Amino acid sequence: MELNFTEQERAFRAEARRFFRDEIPRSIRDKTLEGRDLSREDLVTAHRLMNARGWAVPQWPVEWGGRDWSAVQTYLYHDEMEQAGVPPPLPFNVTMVGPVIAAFGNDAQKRRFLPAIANLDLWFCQGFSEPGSGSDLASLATVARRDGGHYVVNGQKTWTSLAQYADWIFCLVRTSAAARKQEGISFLLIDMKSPGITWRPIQTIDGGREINEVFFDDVRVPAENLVGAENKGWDYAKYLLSNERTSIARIGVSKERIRRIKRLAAFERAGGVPLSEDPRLREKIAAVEVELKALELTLLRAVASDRHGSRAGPDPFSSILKIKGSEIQQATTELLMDVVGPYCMPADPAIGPGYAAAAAPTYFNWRKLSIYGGSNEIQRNIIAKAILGL
Amino acid sequence: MELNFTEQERAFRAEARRFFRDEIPRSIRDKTLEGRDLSREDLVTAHRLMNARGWAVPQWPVEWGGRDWSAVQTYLYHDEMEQAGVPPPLPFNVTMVGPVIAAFGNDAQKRRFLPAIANLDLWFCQGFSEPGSGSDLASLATVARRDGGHYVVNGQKTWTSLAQYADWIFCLVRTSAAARKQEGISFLLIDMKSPGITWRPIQTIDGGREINEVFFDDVRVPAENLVGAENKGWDYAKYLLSNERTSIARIGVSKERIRRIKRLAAFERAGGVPLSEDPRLREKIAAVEVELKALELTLLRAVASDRHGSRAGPDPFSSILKIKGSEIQQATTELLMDVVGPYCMPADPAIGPGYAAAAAPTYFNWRKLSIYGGSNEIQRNIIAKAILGL
Amino acid sequence: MNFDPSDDQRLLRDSIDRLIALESDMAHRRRGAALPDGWSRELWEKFAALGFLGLPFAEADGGIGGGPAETMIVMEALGRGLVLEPYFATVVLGGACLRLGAPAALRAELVPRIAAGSLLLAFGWTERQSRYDPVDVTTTARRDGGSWILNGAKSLVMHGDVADKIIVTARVAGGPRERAGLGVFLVEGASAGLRRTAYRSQDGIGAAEITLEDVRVDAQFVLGEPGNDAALIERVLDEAIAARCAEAVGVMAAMQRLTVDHLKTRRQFGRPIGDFQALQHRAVDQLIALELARSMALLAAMMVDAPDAAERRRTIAAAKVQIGRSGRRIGEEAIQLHGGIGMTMEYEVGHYFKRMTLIDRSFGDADWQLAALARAGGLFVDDDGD
Amino acid sequence: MNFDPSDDQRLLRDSIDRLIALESDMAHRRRGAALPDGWSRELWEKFAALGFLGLPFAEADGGIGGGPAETMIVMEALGRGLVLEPYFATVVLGGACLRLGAPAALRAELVPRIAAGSLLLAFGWTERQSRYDPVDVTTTARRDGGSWILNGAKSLVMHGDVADKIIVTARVAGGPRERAGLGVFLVEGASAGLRRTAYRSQDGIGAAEITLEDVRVDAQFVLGEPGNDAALIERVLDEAIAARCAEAVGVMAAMQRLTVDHLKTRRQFGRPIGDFQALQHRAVDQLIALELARSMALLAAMMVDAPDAAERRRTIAAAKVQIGRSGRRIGEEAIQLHGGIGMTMEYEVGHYFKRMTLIDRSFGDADWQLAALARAGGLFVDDDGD
Repeated sequence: MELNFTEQERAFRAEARRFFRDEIPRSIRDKTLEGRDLSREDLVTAHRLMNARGWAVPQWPVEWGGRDWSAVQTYLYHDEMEQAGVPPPLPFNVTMVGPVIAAFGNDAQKRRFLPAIANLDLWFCQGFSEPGSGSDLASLATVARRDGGHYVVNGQKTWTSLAQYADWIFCLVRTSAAARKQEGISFLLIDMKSPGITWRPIQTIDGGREINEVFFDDVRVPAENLVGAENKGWDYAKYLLSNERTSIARIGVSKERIRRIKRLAAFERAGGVPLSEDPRLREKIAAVEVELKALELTLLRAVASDRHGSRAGPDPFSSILKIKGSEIQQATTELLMDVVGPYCMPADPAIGPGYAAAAAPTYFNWRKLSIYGGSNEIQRNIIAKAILGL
Repeated sequence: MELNFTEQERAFRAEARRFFRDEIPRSIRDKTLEGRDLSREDLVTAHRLMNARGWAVPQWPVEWGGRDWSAVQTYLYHDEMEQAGVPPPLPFNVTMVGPVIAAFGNDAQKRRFLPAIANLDLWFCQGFSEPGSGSDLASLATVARRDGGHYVVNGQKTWTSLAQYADWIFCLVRTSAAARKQEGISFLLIDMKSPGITWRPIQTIDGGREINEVFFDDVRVPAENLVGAENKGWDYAKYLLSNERTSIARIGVSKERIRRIKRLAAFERAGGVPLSEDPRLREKIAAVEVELKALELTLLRAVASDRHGSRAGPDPFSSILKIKGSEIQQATTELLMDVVGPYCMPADPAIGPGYAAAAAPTYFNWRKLSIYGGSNEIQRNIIAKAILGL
Repeated sequence: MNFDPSDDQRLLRDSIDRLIALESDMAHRRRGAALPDGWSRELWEKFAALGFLGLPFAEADGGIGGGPAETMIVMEALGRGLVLEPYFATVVLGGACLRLGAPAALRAELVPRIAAGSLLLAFGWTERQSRYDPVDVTTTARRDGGSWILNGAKSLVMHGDVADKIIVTARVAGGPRERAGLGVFLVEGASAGLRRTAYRSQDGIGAAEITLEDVRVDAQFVLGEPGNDAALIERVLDEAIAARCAEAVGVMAAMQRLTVDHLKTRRQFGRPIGDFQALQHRAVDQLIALELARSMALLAAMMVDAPDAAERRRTIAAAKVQIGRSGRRIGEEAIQLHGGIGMTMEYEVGHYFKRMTLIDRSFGDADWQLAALARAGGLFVDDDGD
Repeated sequence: MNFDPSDDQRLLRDSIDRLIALESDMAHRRRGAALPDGWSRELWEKFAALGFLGLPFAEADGGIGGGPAETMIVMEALGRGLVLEPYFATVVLGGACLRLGAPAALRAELVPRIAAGSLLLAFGWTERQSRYDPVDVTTTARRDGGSWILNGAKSLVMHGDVADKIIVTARVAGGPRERAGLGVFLVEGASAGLRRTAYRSQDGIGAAEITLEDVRVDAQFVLGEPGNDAALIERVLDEAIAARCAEAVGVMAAMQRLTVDHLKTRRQFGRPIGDFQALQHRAVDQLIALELARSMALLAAMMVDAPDAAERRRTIAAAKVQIGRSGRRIGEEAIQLHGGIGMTMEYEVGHYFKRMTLIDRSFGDADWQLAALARAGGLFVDDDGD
């Protein structure tokens, strides 16, 4: 047992901190930290700066730009990125479709897509959920019918984030009416400019217009855009989702939010006394800090025993990280509302201190954290089965 | 809507308060209030004083000693009894077997048993649960085989409170191996002195020896001790259990406990300051008070719309009262431990302030409140089905 | 004790329910929200025509003579319908100020106009630094001959954007956060020196920041007794909280119903998700939270008129705590059990969730009211007879 | 960073696990509890023979040279086995006092006797009024020539009933609850003027109330530096808390395992109750609570030796908070999910539940430690490098 970071690990953390804070523009990072919306350009700028340093896709295979970092390094990289308010390299590209192509795509696909994905020259969005299949993802109904050298896709995807910015979409589609519904699913890459694709934004309760419905009406997709084997898409999706779950814990984000909340509490007064001196609020914050620290150590335990970084297969432990990570992030949104008090109420135009404006929208928006990426109920089912054997 | 008590109701409350506080010996009431054990004699004394006034079985039919009180009066009677620390008339007699005999027994049974039960001349205990059937009560396996004018009973009951004091036991027994397991159950009254009955105390984690296992080995029970119709016992049991659930809320008990906890907090100091001035503890107590008040009003809503007192049939609303009532009572046990602090730890002999001695044992013992009488999980199943239609 | 509505109350409930059902479904709300005021003057006229706007006022003043129970019935329906119109600001909050603080002549002048729908009120009692403390007032009022001159700023004034007259608290004497020295003034919206910054709240309700620069208020528009109005202000706010509790019950009941409906109709894994026991139990906990909240809203209504102000304050604080806690739990679970669809503006439940969140954060959130309750000794004090 | 045990640590764990499995099942515990001391001297000798009693002491003093990680491994096993023997009082608490406070000569004299199993210690640091505050000391020590005279009373001294020597805190100067002025003294159990009232705790562990009336302590039995020992006391207590956190993890892990086993074997309604999704999800929440607690126990062990005392205190306070909260949740749920059988002394889970409850209530309960943590600024302070 060596329960402290090594010298090298500490040096790496310092390097990451310097890079993220010095080389990613402050204007972009502040937007993240303050809960404001980032433009497409912001996201592209930050992503490409990281890629220029070779830090956009560290968990990929080395030949495609990966860094062969230890799991601890990968953790430190995320932790520093999140605490600095750097928007992560586009997750749809980097955490989702990229690893699937790298692991299951053919050589032509790798050459065509991976460098472009790594540099965000191509922007991918995700076509998994459908109106009728949320938690029960395998019940999806979008159909891809083979027609010569093409698939013809018909159906509807929903909950597609940032489709408005996307060049391509990766989709789960039904290619066979197999007995087990999981067995007839394939993983397709589709150009968003294909005739027959339309999309429509869905406004979320925080007022944002980040998510979309995407409709497919006889969309012809070249068969070469099938990743891996036909009807094996479910396996690739599970691989993808387990990658997503770990990163969803976002411990660095919560750390930074808590520090910020504590700083802001000094600006607010109740009864003439700074809120930062109110024992009730301090204890409420401290209670969240305790859980966050416990979760961080839990992540480190998982990470330190994983010599292969995030490239290891699905891990039911990641479900624990997903559940608690989302709960803690949600708790921080309530703490921020506690700090800003009644000034979480105004919406438009903003009224009160500038830091109050994002409090309620973030509280509303982050309810999604316990819903998407496999709802927390689904995660509990996974743990009950895979860890407890129930 | 008339949201205050009427003049008559207030007068009745005052009368009940006077009776319970002036006429039930203080020595008995203090034991209840301080969480100490009551002797058989204490229980008999209190019960008979209430019966002498005609207040032991108010919810029974008038011809058997009932009072025909409104539901609000019945509520006030319980509330004042509990707040005064008066042990309720033996529930096994008064709330459980008595109403079943009154509703479903024949005339001979009523004459033989009801007056004796009302005056605690006969002490009944309960034979429902078995080692293999707790929540799934209907799976019970104790068998009563008809043999001429007798039933021959074999099997085992458990979780039988105060069997050591009991003259009789009322049992659910299997009289038929019917297709639906609920359909082959009968309700039998059995003399505890019958040959073939043995019992063994089970020590509970609070150190108490209140509950017992009862074994039946070829026990011959006269067929005249069958209540109601053979194989209809399940209906009587459901009737009985729903009576029990409402009384389990024990709002008066929680009120008195909270007042007591607030009084005791003034005797304890932390950092030289009385604990009663600690905002953290005060808010923790207040949070329980809010829920208790909400539950009391919820009970009153149920009660005020029930013109027939507690003689109405099973009511899924009573499951809500059972769940929250048990949770609040359990919360008060934690509050008392908070007040006594480290002095909840000593067991034997008692160390520290006298009021500390019962803190941990009551916390341990009252875990049962969410288990017995149909566990809170079973109550949630009932509500989901009966109220929500899920 | 009897919780059943009287025949008149039943009629009132049917009447408001009918109006809400017809005029405040999602399509109507969306249309109302798109109007310049963010709500519908047309619907407001219907409120007036049906007598709702005069409800709490004495018949002698031109009202209907309803009490807290009647207000509760209406507010619960307005919550169920997520009504955007300024009923709460004008009739409940402004109305309470007038009923409890205005001289008879002023009441006789204004109540009929409110009842007719031609006068909108707002009550400005918070300031930038005050959070939820009604005596933390720095706006000043100084006497100038027969009238008063007001200076300062009131913040977060609900429906202050549209109000014709704005009732404000101001300090005529005393230091910061002193109970003594407060006054309540009815300010003409068009007064010289009054400026508003209008905004919309997260739940779509309009409001305003208001600054007062040498705003003159004539003697006949003084409410209560300047210098001695803390009790009046607290009484008004407690009455308002009781009404908001009822509104919240309407909101929660709608979320609970929507959730159960969703559990019954949404199918995943080949069956309604309401078949899953873990979700059933959470739906049960929603129901329990709703029933506890409903009970406390009833209690709050009972206590509005209580003779003992301290007991009233404690009980209404407790009600607000329960409402806040039940509301947050029901709301968060409603969104979670709905899944993605609950996060969208196209579906109803998210709108209720936002309204509920703002109800909790207005008039003292659950933590604030709990602290106030604890400071006041809690609910079960000495041998209080029950 | 590497959480895997070293080979030596693995051997240690196997060794203590084997001993616990053989000697501390329920039957053994019941027999031990029935003995006059409430535990087994025979088992204690085995602890000695296997080297566990010298574990944390320097080899130079006659110990094994283990650190906090080794203590963690042993304490977790003792928790899993609900061990009644005075390991924690003698080796961890008493041991820390000696290691950190005793002069070399005294260590050289006593450590071999501890390691051999022939010396039992206890640490009396609480008093009737002190609750969990280690500087709230009223027992006095005054110098008398080369020795000290102690007067006062120490309360709730774990294994103070059997200890051969009792280490006590006393005030040599300063007023109530002052940090300055504290001393630590090693008192011979048979001293004239020392009286004990022995009792059993709710979890079966022996303890005592101790009064000191003109008890003389010679100079060589003075630990630390009288008048300046607050830091020493806090260091000892933090080390003890870290060890209790590890013990708690053993207790929680046992409850979690028993619960899952019960869910798999108990049948109701024709199937294992573990088939019911609502119970599954609650078992999952138990597991999550356990893993969070295990992580914080690890962190506490890491921090025992931290150079920055304030950081150590914050982190160990946080660990105790997590342990207390996880423990209560896991324990209450374990009883609930077991149903009636969990309430009986005949079944194991209730014993664990009681031990867990007492661990939470000792050395500052979760609320107390949370308040201390919050006062100290919380865990994530300024830009602290991680």
